[in-house]
Amino acid sequence: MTRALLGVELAYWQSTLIRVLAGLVAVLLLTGGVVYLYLFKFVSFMQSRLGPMEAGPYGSLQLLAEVGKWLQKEDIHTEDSDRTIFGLAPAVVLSSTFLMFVVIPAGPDLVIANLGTGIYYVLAVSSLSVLGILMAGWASANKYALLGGLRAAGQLIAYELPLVLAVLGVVIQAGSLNLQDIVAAQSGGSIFGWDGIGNPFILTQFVAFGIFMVAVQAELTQTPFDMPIAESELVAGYQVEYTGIRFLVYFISEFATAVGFAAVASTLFLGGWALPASWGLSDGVMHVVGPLMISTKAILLVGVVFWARFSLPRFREDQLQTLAWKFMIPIALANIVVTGVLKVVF
Amino acid sequence: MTGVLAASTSFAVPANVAFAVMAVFMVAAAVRVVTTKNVVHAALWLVVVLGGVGLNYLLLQAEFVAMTQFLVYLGAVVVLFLFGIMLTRAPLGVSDDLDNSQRRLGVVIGVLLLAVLSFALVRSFGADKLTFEAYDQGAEVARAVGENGRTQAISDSIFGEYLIPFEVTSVLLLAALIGAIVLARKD
Amino acid sequence: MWFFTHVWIIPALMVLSFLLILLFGKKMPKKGSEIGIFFIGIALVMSIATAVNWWSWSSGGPEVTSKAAEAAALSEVQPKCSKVATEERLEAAEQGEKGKAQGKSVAAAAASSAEKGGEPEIATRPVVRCLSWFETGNDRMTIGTLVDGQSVLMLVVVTIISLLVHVFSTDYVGGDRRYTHYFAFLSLFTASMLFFVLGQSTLQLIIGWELVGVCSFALIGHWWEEKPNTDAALKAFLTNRVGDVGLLVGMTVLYFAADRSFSVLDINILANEGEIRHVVLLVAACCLITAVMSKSGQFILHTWLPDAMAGPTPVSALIHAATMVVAGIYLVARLYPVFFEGLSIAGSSVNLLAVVGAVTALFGALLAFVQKDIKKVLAYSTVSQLGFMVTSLGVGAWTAAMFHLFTHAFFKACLFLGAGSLSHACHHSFNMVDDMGGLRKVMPKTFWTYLIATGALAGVFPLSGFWSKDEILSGTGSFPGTEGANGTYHLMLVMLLLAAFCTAAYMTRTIWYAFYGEFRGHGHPHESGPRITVPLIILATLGAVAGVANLPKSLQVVDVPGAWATRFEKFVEPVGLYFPAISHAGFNLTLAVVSVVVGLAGIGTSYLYFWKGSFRWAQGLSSRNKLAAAGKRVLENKYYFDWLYTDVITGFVKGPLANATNWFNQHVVDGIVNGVGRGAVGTGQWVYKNVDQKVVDGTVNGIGAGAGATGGVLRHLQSGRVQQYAALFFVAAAVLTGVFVVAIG
Amino acid sequence: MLLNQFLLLSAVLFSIGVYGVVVRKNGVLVLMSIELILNAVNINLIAFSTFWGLGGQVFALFVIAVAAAEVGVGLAIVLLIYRNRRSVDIDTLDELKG
Repeated sequence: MTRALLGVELAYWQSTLIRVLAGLVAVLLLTGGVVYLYLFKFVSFMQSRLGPMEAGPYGSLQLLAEVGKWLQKEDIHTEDSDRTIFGLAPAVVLSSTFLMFVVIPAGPDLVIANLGTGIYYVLAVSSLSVLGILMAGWASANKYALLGGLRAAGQLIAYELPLVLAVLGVVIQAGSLNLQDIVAAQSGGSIFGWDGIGNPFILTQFVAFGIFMVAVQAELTQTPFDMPIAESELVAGYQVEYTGIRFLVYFISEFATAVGFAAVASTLFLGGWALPASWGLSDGVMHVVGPLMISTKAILLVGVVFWARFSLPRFREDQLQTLAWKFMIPIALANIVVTGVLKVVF
Repeated sequence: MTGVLAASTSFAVPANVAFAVMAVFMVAAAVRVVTTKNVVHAALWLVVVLGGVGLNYLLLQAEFVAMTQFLVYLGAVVVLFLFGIMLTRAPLGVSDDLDNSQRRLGVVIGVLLLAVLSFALVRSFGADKLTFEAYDQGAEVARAVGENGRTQAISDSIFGEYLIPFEVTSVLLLAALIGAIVLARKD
Repeated sequence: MWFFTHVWIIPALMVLSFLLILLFGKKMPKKGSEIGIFFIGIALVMSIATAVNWWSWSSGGPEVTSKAAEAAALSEVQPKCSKVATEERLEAAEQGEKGKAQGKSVAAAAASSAEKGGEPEIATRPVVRCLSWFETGNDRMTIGTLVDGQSVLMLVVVTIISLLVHVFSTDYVGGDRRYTHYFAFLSLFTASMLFFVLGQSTLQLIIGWELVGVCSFALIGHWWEEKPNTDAALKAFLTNRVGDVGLLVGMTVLYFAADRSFSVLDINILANEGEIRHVVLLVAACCLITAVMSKSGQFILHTWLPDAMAGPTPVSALIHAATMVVAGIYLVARLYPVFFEGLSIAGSSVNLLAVVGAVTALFGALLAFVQKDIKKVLAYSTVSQLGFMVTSLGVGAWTAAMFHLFTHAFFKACLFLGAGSLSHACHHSFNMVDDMGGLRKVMPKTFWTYLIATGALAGVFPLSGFWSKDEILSGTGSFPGTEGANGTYHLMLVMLLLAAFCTAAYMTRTIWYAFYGEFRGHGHPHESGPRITVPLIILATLGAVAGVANLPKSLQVVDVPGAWATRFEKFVEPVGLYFPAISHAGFNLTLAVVSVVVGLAGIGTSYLYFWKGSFRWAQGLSSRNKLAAAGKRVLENKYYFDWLYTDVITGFVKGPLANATNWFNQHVVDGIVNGVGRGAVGTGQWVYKNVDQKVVDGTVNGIGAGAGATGGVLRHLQSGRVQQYAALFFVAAAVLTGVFVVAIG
Repeated sequence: MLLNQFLLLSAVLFSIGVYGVVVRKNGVLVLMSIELILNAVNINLIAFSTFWGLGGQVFALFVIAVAAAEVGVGLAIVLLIYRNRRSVDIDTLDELKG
C-alpha cells in the first residue's frame, strides 16, 4: 500500500502498524459520521424536527459534546456486581466490532490482513460480541440486565444462522471465502456476457441479500428487533447499569458494528471497493477511489438499516424467534440449494 | 497472514515467544477453570483457553480450523454454557460446594496422566521440528490457487476422501438436535 | 441419436408429472388425471422414437450409418461410467465375437450361424451416459442411462401399458376419494420402473427396485381404510424385504467382485470373461435369485402376489404386466452373464433358476384352478407365466424370456383390465363363481377381447402367446430334434408342458364362469364405456399380433420372409462383450404341434367338463374321494404357505415352543432345583447341627469379620457416583499406558 | 517450533481436563472440563496434520462439530436434572431410578 502511494518500502511491522492506525481512524470517522448523519439529522427530519443545531454549524460538533459529556460522568456500578467482568464486558464487545474490520478490503491492497478465510473470519469474530453481552447482563447484578442479556444472546445466536447461510450463497457463487476474491468475482464478472457493470451479486443473490440485511438488523438489536434493550420492558436491558465511558463504548460499538456489517454487505453484494474491471482503472487510482466507493456504499446501507429502525414498531420476543427459525433459515437453505444447483448446471 | 509468516525464515523466534506466552496463559486459565469457585468465571476462563487453542491453530497454519474454533466454541459453545448456567443458577460471588470429596485423588490422577503422557511424548518425538511439509505435499492445489488454496484443499478432502464421515457427522448432528429438543422441552 | 443421449428425459417426465399432480392435481378440472395422461403420452412417443432410432441404428450398425462420426462418438463408453469397457476392448470383442462363440461350443455356434444364414453379425454397442453422483475415497458412484435393445424394449412396454392403464383408470376409479393421489402414484410408479430399466449402475437398479416396491405398497393399499387392503400392502412390502436382503448382499458381492465398480457393464464384462471366480458368481446369483423370487413372485415367496389383488384393478394390470413383477425378470436379464456363468447354464440340465421357474410355473397354474375370484386366477396365472420366463432364463433362452415378457405384458394387461371391466359391471365384485355368468351377451367387447387374450395365454396358434411359449419350450433343448439350445433341460420341458395344459384349462374355466351359463349376480350388468373398452381392444390386438415380432426363421411349412424373421432377437438381444454367447434353439415343428395340442387339450378338457357336462364322475369328486379332497384342500389353502408362515413358524415360536419351554422350565428345571433345594435343606440341617455350630462357626466368624471389613472397603467402589468411576477409569488407563510405554515402547 | 511443545501443551490441558472431570461436582463444570479434553485432542490432531496431511484438520473439524452436539445434548440433560431436582450436582445422582 505504502509502496503504491508513497513509493516507500516499509518493514512488515511498520506497514501493519500504519494499516491498523489508518483502519482505526477510518472506522471511528465513519462511525461518527453515521451517528451525526442518521441518529441526529436523518431521524429528526423523519420526525419533522431539526435535531441538534447549537454546537457548531447545523450541530455538527454535537457529537464531540456528547462524547465529552460521557467521558466526564462518574463511573458507577451496583454494589453486588462482579466488577472485573462488569468492566471487561464493553471491551469484549468493542474488540469484537473492531476485529471485524481487519479483513474488509478498501482497495487492491488496502486491507489490514488479507485472510484466505476472510468472510468466515468476519462471521467468527462478529459472533464474539454475544459473550460480552452475556457478561454484562450477568455481572450487573440486576435482573433486568440478566433478562436483557439472555434475550440478546438468544437473538444473536438465532440470527447468526441466517446470516451465515445467506453468506454461503455468495461464497458458492464466488467460489472463495476471501473477500478480495469475492470483490474480484463481482468486478470481473459479466451479466449474460455484458460486463459493463461487472456482476454485483445483489442481482443473483437478492434473496441472500434480503436475509442478510434482516439478520443484520437483528444482530444490531435495532428496532424492530430491539427486545434486549426494550426500554418499556427491560429499561435498557444489559446496558442498564452502565454509565460514562463504559456506556460510550457500547454506543460506539453499536454504530461501528452497523458500519462494519454494512461494509461487509457492500463487499459481498454490491461489488465492494471495486469498479467493474472492464473500466480499466489502474490499481493506483483504485487506491484512492476504492475507499470512497466502499464508504459510500456502506453509509448508504447503514441508512437502510436506520430507515427500517425508525419506521417499524417492535416485534414480540416469540415472533422474533419464529421469524428466524421458521422462515429465514429455511429460505436461506433453499437459496443455498438453488445456488448450488445453478452453479453446477452453468 | 499465516502464509506470509511461514514464508519468512525469521518466523521461528516470534512464533516461539507467542507460543510461550499463550501456553502460560492457557495453562493458568485451564487451572482456573477447574479450580475457581465461581461458575461463570469458570466459563470465562474457558474462553481464554479455547481462544488460546484457536491461536495455536493459527501458529500451526490451520487457519480454517482456527476460524471454526472461534465461531463454534467462542460464539456458540461457551454461550451455551453461560446460557445453561444462567438458566439453572447463576449466583454472583463464590459458591463453596463446586468440588466433591475426591480432590486429592484428582490431583494424583492428573499428575500421573501428565507424567505418563509427557514421558511417552518426549521419548517418541524428542526434538522433532515442525516442517509443514505435509501441507505443501498434500496441497498441491494450495500453491496453484494461491492465498486461500489451503482452505480449498480442506474442502476437497472433506467432500472427497472424507465424504462418508462427513455425512455420518451430519446425521449425528441431526440426531443430537432432535435429542436436545426432546430432552429440554417442558411437556 | 438424440434420443439415446437424452433418454433420461422419459423417467424425468414422469417424476415431473408426479410432482405436478401432487401439487396442482386437485385444482385441475379433471383432478390431475389429464396431467398424468399428457406426460405418459409424451413418454410413450419418446419411447417409440427411441425404439425406432434403435431399430435403424442396429440395422445399420455404427460403422455403416450415414452419421458415422456421431455414432462413433455415441458408442464410446466414457471411462467414468465403466472401468473396463474401453474402446479397444469393445473393438476387439466385435472382431472376435464369432471366434469366441465357436470357442464356447462348436455345435452351438454352427447352429447359430446356420440359423442366421449369411447375415453379417453386427454388434450394436450399448449407449452409456453417466455423470458422477458422488465420490468418496477412490470410489466414484455414477448415475446415468444404459440404452440397449433390452432397455428400449422395456421402455416401450412400460409406457404403452402405463398409458392404457391411465386411460382405463379415469373411468374405473372415477370419483374415488383419493383420485388425484392415485394418479400421482401411477406416475411415480411408472417413473420408478423407467428409472430401474434405464439403470446404468447396480446402485440405480437397487434404488429403482425399492422405489417400485414403495409405489406398489402405496397403490396396493390404495383403499387403506379396509384392513385386508393394508394387510395385503404390508405383506407385499414385507415379503419383498426378504428378497431385498438377497439383492443387497448379491449386489455387494458383485461390487467387490467387479473390482469395486457398480457399473452394470463392468460386472457383465468381467463375469463374461471369466475374470470373476465361478464361486463368487454362484453366490451372487443365488442371492439375486432370492430377490427375484420375492419381486417376481416365484415359488415360496409368491404369497404376496395374490393378496396384492386388494389394490385397484388397473394397478394390478400395471404391476403384473409391465412394472413391479417383471423387475425381477429384468434384473436377471440385465445381469445375465452373472447367472449364465455362475449357474453354468450352458451344457447343463438342471440349475436353481430353472428349477425355481419350472416349479413356479406348474404349481402356480394348479393353484389357479380352485380360485373363485377372477383376479386371483389371473394373479396365479401371472405367477405361473413368470415361472415360464424364469425357466426360460434359467435354461439359457434369454431372447425367449424377453419375448414372452413382451407378449405376456399385452395379453395379461388385457385380461386384468377385462376383469376390471367385468367387475365394473357386477357391482365391484370379482367373484366369478357367485356373482358373474352369462355376460357374453351383455358385454360383447369385453368378452371378445378377453377371449382373444385367453387364447394368447393358452398358446393358441397363431396368437402371440403361442410363439413366445413355443420358443421357451424349444429353448429347454430337451425335445427330440431341437437344435441349438444351450443345454438339455428334460424336467423343465415336462413341467412346462403340464403347466401349459393347466393354463389352457383354468383360463377356459374362467371363461365359463364369467361369460357363459346364467347370470348369478344381481342387478343388470352392462357394457363398460369407451375409456375401458378401447384400451381392451388395443391390448387384445397387440396380444394377438405381437408374435410376428419374432417369427422363427423357418417354419418349415411356410417360408417366413427374411424381413419378418427373428427381428425381435436381432434388435433386443445384446451382442457383445457384456453379454454371454448364448445360442438360440431352432424352431421345431413337432414341438410346436405338441404344444398346440397340449393347449387345445386343456381347453377341450375344460370345455367338455363345463359346457358338455362330461366327466360327471369328476364332479364332486372331492366330496367322495379322499385323495382328491386332500388335493383340493391343499390347493385351496395355497399349499399351506400362508399357514406355514403365519401359523406354523410364528405360531410355533409363540405357542408350542414357548409352552414347551415353559413346561420344561416349570417341571424339569424347577424340579431339579427344588429337589436339590430340599436335599440341600436336609443336608444343611444335619451339617448345621453337627459341623457348623461347633467346628465352622469359629472359623467363619473370623472370616466373616474379615470379609465384612473387605466388603466395607470394596463397597465404596460401587457408589453409583459417575465421577468415582471416571477416576478409577483414568487411574487404570494411566497405569496401563504407563506399563505399555515403559515396558514395551 | 518443535512438535513436542504443542503435544506437551495438549498433554497438560488434557490432564487438567481429567482433573476437572473427576473433581467437579457441578454438571456444567464437568462438561467444561470435557471440552478441555476435546480441545487438547484437537491440538494433537492439528499438530500431527503438519506432518501427515490434511486428514488431521478434517477430523479436528469433525471433533468440533461433535463437541458442539455433545454440549447441546449435555446441557439439555443438565437442564432436565435441574428441573427435576433443583440442583445440578451430579454426585447426588447415584440412584438407579429417578
